[in-house]
Amino acid sequence: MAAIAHESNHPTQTHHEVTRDVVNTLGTAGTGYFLLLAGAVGLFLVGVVTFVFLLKDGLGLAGYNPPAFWSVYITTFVFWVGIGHAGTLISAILFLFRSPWRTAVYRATEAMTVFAVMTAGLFPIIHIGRQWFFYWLLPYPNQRWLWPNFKSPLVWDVFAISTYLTVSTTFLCVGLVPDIAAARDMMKGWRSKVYGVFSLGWKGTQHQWQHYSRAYLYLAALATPLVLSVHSVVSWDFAMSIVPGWHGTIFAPYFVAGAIYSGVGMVFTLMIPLRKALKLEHMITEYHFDNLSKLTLLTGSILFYAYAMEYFIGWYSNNTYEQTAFWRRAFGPMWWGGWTMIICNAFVSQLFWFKKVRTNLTALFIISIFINIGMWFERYVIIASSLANDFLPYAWSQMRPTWADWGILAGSFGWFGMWFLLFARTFPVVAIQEIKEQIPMPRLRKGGH
Amino acid sequence: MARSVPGVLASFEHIDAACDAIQALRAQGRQDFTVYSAAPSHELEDALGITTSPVRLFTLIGGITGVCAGLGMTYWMSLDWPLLVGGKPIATVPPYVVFLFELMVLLGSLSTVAGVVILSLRRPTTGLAYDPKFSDDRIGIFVPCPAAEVGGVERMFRDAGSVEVRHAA
Amino acid sequence: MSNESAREGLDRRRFLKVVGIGGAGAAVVSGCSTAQVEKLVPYMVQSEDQVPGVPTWYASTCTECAAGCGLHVKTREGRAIKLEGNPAHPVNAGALCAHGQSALQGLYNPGRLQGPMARQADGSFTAVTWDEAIATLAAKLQAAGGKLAVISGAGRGTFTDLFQGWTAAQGGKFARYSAFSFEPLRAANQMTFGTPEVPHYDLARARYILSFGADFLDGSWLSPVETQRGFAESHGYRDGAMAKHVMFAPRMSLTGMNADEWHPPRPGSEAAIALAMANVLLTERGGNPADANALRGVLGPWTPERAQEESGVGAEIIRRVAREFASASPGLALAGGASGQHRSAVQTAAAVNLLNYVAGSVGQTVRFGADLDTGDGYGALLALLETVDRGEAQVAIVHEANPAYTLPRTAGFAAKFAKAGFKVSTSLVLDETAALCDLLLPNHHALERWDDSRPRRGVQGLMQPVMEPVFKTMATGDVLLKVAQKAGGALAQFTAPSYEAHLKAQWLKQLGTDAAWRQALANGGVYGDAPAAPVRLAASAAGAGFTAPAFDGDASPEAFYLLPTASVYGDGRFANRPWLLELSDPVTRITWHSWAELNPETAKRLDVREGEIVQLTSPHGTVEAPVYIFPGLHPEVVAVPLGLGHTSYGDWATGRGVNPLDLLGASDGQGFLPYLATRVTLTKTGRYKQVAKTEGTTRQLGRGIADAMTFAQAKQGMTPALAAAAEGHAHHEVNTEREVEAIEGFDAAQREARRHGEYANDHPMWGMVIDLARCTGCSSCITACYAENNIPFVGEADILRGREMTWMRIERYWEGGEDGEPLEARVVPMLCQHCDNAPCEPVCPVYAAYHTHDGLNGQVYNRCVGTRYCANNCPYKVRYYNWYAYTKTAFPEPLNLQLNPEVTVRARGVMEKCTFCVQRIRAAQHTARLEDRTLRDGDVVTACAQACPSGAIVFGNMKDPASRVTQAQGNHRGYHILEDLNVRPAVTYLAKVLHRVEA
Amino acid sequence: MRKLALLGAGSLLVALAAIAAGQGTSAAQQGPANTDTLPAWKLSVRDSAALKGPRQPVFFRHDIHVGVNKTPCQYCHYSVAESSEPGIPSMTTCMGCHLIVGGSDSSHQVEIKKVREAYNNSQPIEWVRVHTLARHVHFPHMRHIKVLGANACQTCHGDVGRMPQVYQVNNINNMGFCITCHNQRQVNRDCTVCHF
Repeated sequence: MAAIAHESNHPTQTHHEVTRDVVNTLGTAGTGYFLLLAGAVGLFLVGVVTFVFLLKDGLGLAGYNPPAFWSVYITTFVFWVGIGHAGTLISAILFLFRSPWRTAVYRATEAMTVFAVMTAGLFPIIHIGRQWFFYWLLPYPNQRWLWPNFKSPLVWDVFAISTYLTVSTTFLCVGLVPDIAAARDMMKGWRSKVYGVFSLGWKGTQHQWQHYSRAYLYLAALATPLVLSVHSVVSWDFAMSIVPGWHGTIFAPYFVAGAIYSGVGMVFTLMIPLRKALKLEHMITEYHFDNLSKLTLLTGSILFYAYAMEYFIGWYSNNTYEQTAFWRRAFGPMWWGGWTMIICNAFVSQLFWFKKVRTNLTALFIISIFINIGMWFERYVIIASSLANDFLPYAWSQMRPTWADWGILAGSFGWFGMWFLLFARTFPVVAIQEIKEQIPMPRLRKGGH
Repeated sequence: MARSVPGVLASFEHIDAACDAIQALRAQGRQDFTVYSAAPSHELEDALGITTSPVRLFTLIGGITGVCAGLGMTYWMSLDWPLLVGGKPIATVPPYVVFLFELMVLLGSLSTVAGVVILSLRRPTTGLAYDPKFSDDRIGIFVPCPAAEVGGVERMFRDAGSVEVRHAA
Repeated sequence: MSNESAREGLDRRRFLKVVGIGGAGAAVVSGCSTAQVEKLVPYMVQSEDQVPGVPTWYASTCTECAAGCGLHVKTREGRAIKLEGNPAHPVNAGALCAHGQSALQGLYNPGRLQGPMARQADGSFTAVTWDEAIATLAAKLQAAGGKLAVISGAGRGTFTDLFQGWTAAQGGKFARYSAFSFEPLRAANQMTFGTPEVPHYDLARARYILSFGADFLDGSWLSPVETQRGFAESHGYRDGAMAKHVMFAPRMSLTGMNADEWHPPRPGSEAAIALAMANVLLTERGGNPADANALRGVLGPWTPERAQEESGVGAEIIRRVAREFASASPGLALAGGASGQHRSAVQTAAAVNLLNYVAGSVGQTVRFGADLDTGDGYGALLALLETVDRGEAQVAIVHEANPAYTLPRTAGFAAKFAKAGFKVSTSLVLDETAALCDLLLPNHHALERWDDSRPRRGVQGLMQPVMEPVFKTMATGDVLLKVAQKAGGALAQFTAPSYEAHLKAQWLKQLGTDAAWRQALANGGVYGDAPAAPVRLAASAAGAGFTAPAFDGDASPEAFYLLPTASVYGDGRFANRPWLLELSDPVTRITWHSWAELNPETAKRLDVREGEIVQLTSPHGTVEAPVYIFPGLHPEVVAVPLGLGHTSYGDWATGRGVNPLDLLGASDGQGFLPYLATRVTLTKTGRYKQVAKTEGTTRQLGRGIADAMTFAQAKQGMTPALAAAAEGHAHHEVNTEREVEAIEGFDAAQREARRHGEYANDHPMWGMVIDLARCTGCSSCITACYAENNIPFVGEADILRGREMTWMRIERYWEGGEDGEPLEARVVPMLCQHCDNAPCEPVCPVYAAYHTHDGLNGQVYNRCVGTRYCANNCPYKVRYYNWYAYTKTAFPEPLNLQLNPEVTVRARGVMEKCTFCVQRIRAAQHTARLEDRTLRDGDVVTACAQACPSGAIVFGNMKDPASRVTQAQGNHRGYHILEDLNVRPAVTYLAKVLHRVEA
Repeated sequence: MRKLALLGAGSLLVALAAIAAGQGTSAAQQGPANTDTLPAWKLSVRDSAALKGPRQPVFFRHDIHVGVNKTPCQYCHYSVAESSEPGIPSMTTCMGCHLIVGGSDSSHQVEIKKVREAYNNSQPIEWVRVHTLARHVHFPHMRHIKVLGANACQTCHGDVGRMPQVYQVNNINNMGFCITCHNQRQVNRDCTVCHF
C-alpha cells in the first residue's frame, strides 16, 4: 500500500482495498475493546443509579443553589447537543460544498452526532422535577383539552432536538445502507445474513443509485439549515430569557460556532485513537486532521470574537445588570470557570495557526481534551454564573455541585461511549461508497473521461 | 422469494467497458436490463440516459406539508384554549416559525426517504442475478433474456470487455 | 369575617380524628391518583355552627406573650387552621405578630406531651391516667401541709387569681415570672413617679421617638403588635408629616434599623445621654412642667460634653437631637427591654422618665393607669427559689414557665429546685424544667381551653376552646379544681365543678347576664379604656443619675461586651416551632442556629471571617458560635441571640444553637437579670460552619430595589426617580420620546391581541401596594403566609443551599456605613409581583405558569412538570421549588392538621410561589355570587396584608378607581422594583421616607 | 419494505383508535340509567356485590330514598348550596325518620337495624366515598347549585334515584368532563378557578 501524501485530494487505494480495509474493521474485537466497553457500561450504570436516586428522593440531591435553578444537567445537555453538531455539519454542509476531505471522516462524526444527540435528549427528562410527566411537553390529544405552550423555548427544544435526532439518524442510516450491503457481500455465514437484513435489499442498481443520490442531496440540503437551527434554538433557551448574561442577540451564532468547535474537538478525541485501533491510518490521514483543525481554528476564532463581544456589550450596554454579571463572571466567585472557558476555547484554538500543531496528532489529541473541558465549562459558566448573579443581590448564591451532578455527567459519557464503541465495531466507520466515488475506476482505454 | 429471472449476468472491472456494453444493449433496444455498481457514477448514468430522480417531488410536498402543519398546529392549538403568557398575543407567528421550520425539515426528510423506498420498489430487484463483487469493485449488468438470446448477449458482453459472463437460469 | 358564634358546650363540636370531608388538609398534588379508598365519616349530631367546607371563626386571645392580642381563629372541620388578629381588639386591631401566628405550631407540635406522666423509680417517665395523676398530687399536697411553691408564668386573669388563691389557701408561696419582665422600668417608675406600674406608651401620637436601648420593634418588648402599630402610625409618612425616630443603642436592632438615626453609645451609658438631653431641654426650653425645675440640680452636671465622655456619642449630636425632640410635641423617649438590661438599667429608665417628664410627654404619650402586665419579676422568682432551696417546699408546681432554661446556669436552678420534695410541671412540652419534675400534667393549649387574660387595665380577653384537644391533656384550671375536691381541707372552698364554670361565674359577676357573656365570647372579651392615673414627679426622682455599670469578666480592651439579643426565638419558648426557626432573623437574616455578631472592623482586626466558629468565654461559662459580620454593631460588642441552646424542648429545639445565658452571672441583688453585664474573651477555634442565612449580597448596587427619599423630598411630592436624580444617582433608565411612543404603540397592539376567550371579558385586576415607610421588616407577614398557604419548612441543610420556600420574604439591604456615611438599613418585602408582562409565563412549556383573566400570575401545581425555567427567568426570584418532598418532612403528625384545605399541598418537583392568596379571592367571589352581588373593596385581604401590624400592605382591585389599592398606587412615592425591565408588576412599592441629618 | 410500512400504518391506526376509545368511554358510561333495577325492591345486601359501585357498610338505597320516596337531595346533603362540600347526613338525620320507619321488607329491616345500632353506640357509619375529586381540584358545589338549580345534581352524579347502590357515572377526575360543560355553557375555564 502506497503511503499517501496528505496534500493529495484523492485516496489512492483501489476500490477493493477500500472495501477490504473497512469491512475488516467489523467483527471480532480484542480485550482492549471489551475493557473500554465495560468501562463505558460501568459509567452508564453509575448514571442509572444516580437517576434512580433522583427519581426516589428528588432533584434536591443535585447541587442546585437557587437562584441557579439550572446547573450541571443543563450544562451537560448543551454540551452534548453541541457535540452533536460536528457530524451533520461535516456530512451535510461539507457535502453541499463538495469538500473532498469530508468523506473519510464523516461517517464516524455522524455516528458521534447521533449518539451525542441521543445523550443530550435524556437530559431534559433527567433534569425536570416530575420526570414521569415529560410527555406533557408534546402536543398530543388529551381529554383535558390542553396543549403545550408553543411560545416556550423548551417546547422549541423538544421539536428541534427530536427533529434533529430523527433527521440525523435518517441521514446516518441512509448513508449506511450501501456500505452495509458491501459488508454483507464481503462477509460469510450468519454475519452476512445479519448485514443482509440491515442492507434492506440494497443491490446498487442504477435505479437505486438514481433515487438514492438525489435523496441524499436533498437530505443534506435539509440537514444544513437544521444543524444551524438546532443550536440556535438551544441558545434561545437562554437568549429568550431576561437573565443578564443570557439575554443576548449574539447567542445563536455564538452557540452554533461553539457547537461546531466542541464537536470537532470531540471528533479529534474519538478519531485519533479510533484510526489507530481500527488500522485506518492510511484512510484517515493528517490531511483530514489538518482540514478539521482549520475548521476548529475558524470556529474557535468566532468564539474568541463572541467572548470579546459579550464582555464588550456587557460594558457598552451601560446596563448595570449586564455589567455586574460579566464583572462577576471574570472576577467574581466563579472566576476560575470564566477563565477556564476563555483559555481553553479562545486561546487554545489559536494554536491552530501553526501547521506543526495541525499535523501533530499528539498535540491535537491533547488540545481536543482542552476543547472538551473548555466547552463544558463555557456552558457551565454561562448557566451557573449568570443565574447566580441576576437582578436582586439579596437572592444571590453560588452553585455547589454534588455527587448527583457528577454521577449523571459520568453516566452520560458512559451512555455515549457505549453506543459509539458498539457502532465502531458493528458498522463501517468510513463511508465506503463515497470514497469509491472519489477513486476513478480503471479503464480499458487510457484518457477519456 | 420470487423465482429467479433467467438471463445473462456480466461483470466489468473497467468503467468504459461497462459503458460500451450499456450503449450496445440500448442500441439493441433493450430497456429492462439492470446495472449494478458499488458507487454512483455519472458515466454509467450518462450511458443509461438516466434523468433527474422524481424523489425531489416527495421532498417538496413533504416540506410544504410540514410548513402548513407547523403553523396550523401551533396557531390552532393556541386559540383552542387561549391562555395569556407574558403579555404576549395569544396566537402569534414569530415563535411559531420554529415549528413550521422544524416540521418542514422533519416531514421533508422523512418523505424523501419514503420517496426513495417507494420509487425503488417500482423496480424490484428480486430474482435478478447478482454478484457480491458488485458492491466491491465491479460493475455488473444483468440482461433478462430467454435462453435463445443468451449466446448473443454473452458474446456482446465479452466483446465489450467483460471479465466474467454468466448465464443465470 | 363571618359566623363568630359563641357556644357554651364543646360536645357539639366533635373533632374529627378520621377526617372525611375536605380531607385531613393534606391535599397533595400528584397527578390524578385517587385510587385508594377514602372514608366519609358523618357527624353523630350535626353542629349548628359548623358547615363542612365553610370555615368557622372563633374569637380568642393570644397567649404567646403577655400583651394579650385579640384573635380570630379560623377552623375547618373542627381544626384550627389559621390565626388572625381581632380587628375589634384595642391592643392589636386585627394584626398579629409572627409569634402569635405560630401559636398553631405550638398547638399541633409533635413534641407536645400526649397525656399525664409520672416519674418512676428508675428516673423515666411513664404515662398515667388523669385520675391517678390528680390523686397523686392531692395526696402530696395533703402531706405537704402548706409547704408549696408555685412558679407561674401565666398572664393576669381568672386563672391566675384562682391559682394564687388556691396556693394561698394552702399557705404556699406564689411567684409569677416570665423572662422579659421589665423590672428596671418598674423600679425607675417607682423612683421617679412613685408607682411601679408600666404605663401605656402611645407611639401613635408621638411626633419624635427616642429609644435608649429599647428594642421596641424586636418582638419582645411589652406589647409588640400595639407598639409596632403605633410606630407605623406616627413614623409612617403620610400627608407631609412623619415622626422622627432616633436610637441610642450599641446594636442596630430591628428598632435601630427603623430609626432615622442610630448612634451606638458605649454599652450601658444611655442614661448619660438621656440626662444630658433632659438637661438641654430644661435649660433651653421654656414651658417645662413647673415641678421639673426641681430637677435642675439633678440634671445640671449632665452636660452633653460629659455625656459624650461617658457614652462616646458626640455632644453635638446629643444637643441637636435634644433640640429636635424639644421642638416636636409630643415626643416619646423609651427605655427598657432585655438588650438594655445592664446594671445601670434602672438609671437609664429613670433618666428617660425625667426626659419624658421635662419634655411634657408624661400624660401625653406616656400614660399611667394602664398597668401593663409583666409579672412579679426576677426578684420574686429568686426569692421563691431560695425558699425551695431551704427545703421549705414539699411540693413545687411550675406552670407556663421554664426557669431551668431562662435563668442563667449560675442561678443554680436545677440544684435548688431539686430540694423540693415533689415537683410538678404543667408544661405542654417536656421542657428543661419539666424534665426535672416528678409529675407532668400537660395543660391544654390556649386554643383548646377556657381562659381569659387581662393584659392591661380595661382590656379583658376571653379564650374559648375552638376544637377538641389534640392530645389527652387537661386544662390546669380543671386540674386545680379536681385536686381541690380530692384533697379537701383548705382547698374545700374551691367547689366549682369545672374551670369553665368558675370562669363563667367570675365573668357573670361583672357582666350580669348570659346574653352579655355570649356577646363577650363573640367579641373575644370586653374592652374599654384604661382609666388615666396622672403622675407627678416623686421626691425620690432626685436620686436619678448615672454611674457607669459594672461588668463581670475581663476588663482588658481585648475583651468584648456580651450583648444577648432577643428576637425571633423570644426567651426560648418559640425555639420548637419550625416556622420561627426557619424565619430568618429580621436583622441578620440567619435561620436555625446561633451566631455571634461582630463589627466588620473588629472582625478585620481579629482576622475572622463569617462562619468561623469562635469561643466566647466569661467568668461564668463558655459558648461557641459561628461569626456573623454585622455593620450595625458597636466595635467593642459581640452580640449573641437568646432563645436557642435548649437541652430539652422537643426535637427541633433540643441541641440547636447555644444559650448566651450560659455566659451570664445570675444576680447582684437589683431584682432583675442583667443581660448586658458581662465581658467575654473571644478565641478562634479554627473551625467553620456555613452560616444558614437567607441573604446573598447585602448591598443594592444602585439598583433602586428599596428606594427611599428624604422627608423634604417627600414633602415636595417627589417621585423616587426624581429623588434619586436629586441625590446624584439616576438609576432609572429614561427612554426617549420616540422610544416611549414605540413602546406604547407596541403595548397597545399586544393588549389588543390578547383579547381572546376569557381575556376579552371584564374582570377585576388584583394588585398590591406596600408602603416601605410603614414596613419595619418585622416578618409577621412571612409567618402568616406560611400558615395560610401550607408552606413547608426546608430545614437548615437546604437553607444553606438557598432553598427556603418563603413566598413572602423580607430583603434587607445596607446603605452607607462606609467612609463616615451613616449606616442605613432598608427592608423590602418581596413576593410574586404578578407582572402583567411576566417573564416566567412564556417560558413554561406546559402553561403551568400563565396569566389569569383577573391579572394574577397563576401557578397550576398539578400541571407543573418542574423545568424550573420560570424561576430562572423571574427577575424577582420569588419562585420556589420543591427540591424534595418537603411536605412529607415539614408536617409530621399532628402538624398536618394545621394544613389549610383550601390550598393544595405541593408535591416534589413542583414550582410554587405567592398566589395573592387566590383561595381567598375565589372564596370571596363565591360568597359574592351566592349573595348576588359584586365584590366590594376589602372583601379580599391577603394573609400578609391581614397580619401586618404596620398596615403597610394594601390589596385590592386595581380596576376599581375607588379602591384603597388604586388610590395608594397614585401616591407620588410609588415605584416598581426593576421598573426598567418593563414587566409591569402588580405590586407597587411606596418609597421609604427618611429624616436625614441636614448637612 | 412494504410489510414494514403496513405494520407501521396499522399500529398508528390502532393507537389512534385507542385514543378515540379513551375519549369515548365517559360518554358510553353515561347511557340510560338501568330502569330494570328499580323494581328490585327486595334487593338484599348479598346482591350488592353484583351491583356497580363500591359496597357500603350499610346497603343504603338511594333508589328508594330518592327514587321512590322523593326525598330531595339537600335533605341529607344539606350544605351543598352553601359550601363547596355537599355534606353527608349526620346520624341524627338518619334517625329522624328511622326512629319510626323500620322497613317493610326483611332485607330493609336488617340494614335499618345497623343504622340504629350505630346510632345507639355513638359509632358513626364509615361510608365509602364514591366520588373522590383529586386533591388539587377545588370544586365549589354551591356555585353549581346556585346556577344550575337544586336538581342539577344528576348532571354529574347521574340519576341516583335509580341506583340501588351509588356508582360513578362520570369520571369526575377527567378534566375534560368539567371543561366540556364549561365550554358549552361559555363559563370561565381559567385554571385558577379550580386549581390553586
